[in-house]
Amino acid sequence: MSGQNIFDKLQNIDRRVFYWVLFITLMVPFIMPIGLPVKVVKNTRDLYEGVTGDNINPGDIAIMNFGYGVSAWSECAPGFTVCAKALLREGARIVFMGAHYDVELSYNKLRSEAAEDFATKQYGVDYVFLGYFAGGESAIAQLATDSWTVYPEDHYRTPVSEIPLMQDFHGWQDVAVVLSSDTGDVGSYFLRQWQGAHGTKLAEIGIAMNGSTDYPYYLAGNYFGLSIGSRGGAELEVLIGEPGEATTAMDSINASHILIVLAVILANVGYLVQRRQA
Amino acid sequence: MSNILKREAVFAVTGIVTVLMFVEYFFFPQDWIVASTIRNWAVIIYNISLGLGGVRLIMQHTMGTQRRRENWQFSVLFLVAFVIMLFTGLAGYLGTGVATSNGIYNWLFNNVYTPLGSTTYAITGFYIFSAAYRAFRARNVDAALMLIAGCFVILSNAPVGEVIWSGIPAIGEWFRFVGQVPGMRVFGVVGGLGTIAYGFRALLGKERGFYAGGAEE
Amino acid sequence: MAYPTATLDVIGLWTGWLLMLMIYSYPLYKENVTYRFAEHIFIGIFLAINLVVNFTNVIRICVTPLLGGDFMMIVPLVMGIMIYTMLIPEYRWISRYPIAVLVGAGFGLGMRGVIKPSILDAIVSTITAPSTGAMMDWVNFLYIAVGLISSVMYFLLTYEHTGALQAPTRIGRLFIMIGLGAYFGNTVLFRFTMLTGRAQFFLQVLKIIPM
Amino acid sequence: MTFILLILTFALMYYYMYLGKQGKTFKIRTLPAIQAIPEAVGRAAEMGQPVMWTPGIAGGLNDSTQGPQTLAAISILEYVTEECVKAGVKIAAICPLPDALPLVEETMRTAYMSQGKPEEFDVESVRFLSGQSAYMTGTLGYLQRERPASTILVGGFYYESVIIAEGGNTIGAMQIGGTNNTHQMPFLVATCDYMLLAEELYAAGAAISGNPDMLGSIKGEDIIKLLLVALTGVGFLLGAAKINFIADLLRM
Repeated sequence: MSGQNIFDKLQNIDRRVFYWVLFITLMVPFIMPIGLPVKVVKNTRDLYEGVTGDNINPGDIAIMNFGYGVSAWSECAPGFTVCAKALLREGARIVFMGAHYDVELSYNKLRSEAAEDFATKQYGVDYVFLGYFAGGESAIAQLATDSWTVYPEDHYRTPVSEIPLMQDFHGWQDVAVVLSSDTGDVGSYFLRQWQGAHGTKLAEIGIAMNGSTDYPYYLAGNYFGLSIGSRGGAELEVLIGEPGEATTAMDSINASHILIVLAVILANVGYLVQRRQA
Repeated sequence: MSNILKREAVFAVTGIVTVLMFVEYFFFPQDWIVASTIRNWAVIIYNISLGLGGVRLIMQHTMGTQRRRENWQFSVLFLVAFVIMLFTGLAGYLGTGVATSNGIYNWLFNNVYTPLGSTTYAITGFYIFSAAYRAFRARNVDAALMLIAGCFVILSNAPVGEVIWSGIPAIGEWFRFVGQVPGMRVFGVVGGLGTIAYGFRALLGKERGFYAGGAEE
Repeated sequence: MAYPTATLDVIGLWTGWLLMLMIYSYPLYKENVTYRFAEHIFIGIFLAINLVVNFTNVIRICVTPLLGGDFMMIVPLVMGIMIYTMLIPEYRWISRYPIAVLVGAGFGLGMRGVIKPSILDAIVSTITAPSTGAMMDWVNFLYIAVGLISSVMYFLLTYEHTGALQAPTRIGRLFIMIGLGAYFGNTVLFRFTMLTGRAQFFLQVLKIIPM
Repeated sequence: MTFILLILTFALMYYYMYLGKQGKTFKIRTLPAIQAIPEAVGRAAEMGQPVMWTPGIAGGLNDSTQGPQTLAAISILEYVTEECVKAGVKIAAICPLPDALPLVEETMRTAYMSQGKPEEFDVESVRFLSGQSAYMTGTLGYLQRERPASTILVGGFYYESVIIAEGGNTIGAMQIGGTNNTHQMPFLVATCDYMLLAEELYAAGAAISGNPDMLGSIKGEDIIKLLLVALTGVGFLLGAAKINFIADLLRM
């Protein structure tokens, strides 16, 4: 390939070069932070307002679904944590559930991140952790009509009949709001089997990747609010006034996003110049 | 007779279950015990079926080890990791009701499964970089539009976009919140219709994927 | 979270760190024996977790109610076991019944659930005019309507994209490409956030930054 | 309205299927991805390497949106397997979905039987990998070790799509992709040589079979699409004049 000129090379940079540069670029801002301000967009604000103030009453039951696993903590956990804190501060009762095997770890992380808010609450009365469910859309549809068959026990094997909060939760009609945070499709199951079927108030704390598919549903009113990725998490941290993990990660996000755009520009310069030469 | 049992009756079961779900949706807005029961069964069957894959995978690796196939040592590694995790997990569950109560299971869960899961999940970051590098080239109008929309969204997603040029967030947000809506909405519409049509064809026994050799062994 | 002090926890942290490097040796270098090592451990451990969790789940939602007197639970239990007949060639056909229940529930829920949010609400949202008189809102209203109409036409499958259909389907494709580009852009944020988490872990284990 | 649209869709599809049976012919527009399958198999035959098929991990069969994609992918698998048997090419089906395993295996077995070579079917050509990350790492490992000449990545994919497809690119495989999962389309478009977008995946089964019933149902679906286009067009004009008749009708 000795005949390759610089423009050929720009188009054919070994992918491993990018991978190394990317990994190093992500690390640098942790050592040398910059800290740029984060602007809050409407869909995130609507989500926050939907779980605070007049939109939620003490005693209301909220479902919070961990539709993400440990592997997506950086993306989903910050926004999920802010919403849990907000709901607990409003006096809402929360039913936690999850669609990942490692849901217990995500729940434990939430407990430790929002330790002060949980400290004043009582398990089984103010919140309950039902644990993992399998069965996809059938299970979510079933949860809407007969919740106790999907969860006869909570995660710790206490029968739901012995849990005070569960006495008030049998199906969709008992739930004021559903917040689902997903890397997969559970949010869309709630969309079809709860919001679509029964009009339940639903919001998504989604990964950025699904922002594009979630947003039209937000526009159409199916989701009352929407947080998109770690950026949405950082915005929620701004709204509750407690900077956290997502805010810290924003510097690395800045650096890596500039890097990818630079790489795309390089490839296009090479491509366009070469095409002109041809 | 055998064809009825192996094919027609199977379709009948599928059709009946599907229709029950429709009946519930359109005529029982609150709840219908029949559909609800069937759905609960489906959830249980699904849970039980997940073990099938495990059986297959164990058979695959056991055979690989027995026949000393290439890389059989890794099959042994797989089996050892599997056996340790399975038995410690079951021991934990049978002892206290929670699998993670077993120290070994809990340690492996936290220090092997969790970091490996996060690591493999994040590996996409690398591949998406090279995919963007290769795909985002202005070869024609289609690719150029994809490139422009992609780059503006990338820059507007990071707070730094605004620092580079104050117009970036506005343009990026337009792409995110308006520009992409028709493209995304159409996938909902035609994908939805496709789901209905596929279901209809399958129920009538027209889809090969579903009846998968259903007529004979 | 603070850096762990107990020996087992420290070993655990370093184990995770090393396994991460083994996996990343694939993209950063090439397929090699360390990658294969981590890969097989992961598959084995994941499968076991999978089985343990599903076993406990079946006990919880089926066996416990059955032992508690809900004898109807015998039906899904038997049907679930029927799926395993696929391992015995001559009885493989039996496994089609439980699959039929799964597929029937899937089709039923899907077909009934998809129409309102994905089709009807999408159209309603597209044809509902903006409530304000702002010029940009009306431009967007027009853009989305034209975009949706032309891109649905792109998916007309029994008509060739020629003649009168050539222009609208071509335009439809452009709208789709804009959608895919924006989607790609959003995904970059997601994937880099994940990788950021790993980069942070890499530095934390080395104590370069606090945990 | 949901009920009316569902019934109307069924009725139209049934009507056009009936017309198809009566001898009326319908044609599906050219789907380059399907036309490329023989080329992909031929490439593998020339290179003496296998073809890999995988349906993605999203499609559990009781999942309303993902399940049908898996089934559509299995329809394509049958065609690919038949082509492979004809050309004497090995095919590996990597399936991460336990509940779809019986169908995958039966489909391949049937394809071998239909080509008169049932004895050549090796059950180990169906490989199961449990769990998403394990599926992904396992498939990457397979790609590097076996170096298939072509990959058929069709079905319900999650994030593994870009990794597997980039892994395929690394070894220079010819790639045919297809999914109805919007979130994975950009990556398959970016990394595959040919692509079945959204509903094209479902229509592929009909296109392959050439069955008049199936083609009729696609025609019926197209009529519904035209109806929706008309509703959107008229609704847009009325909506612009602040007459919300159609929107109110659809909300019913």
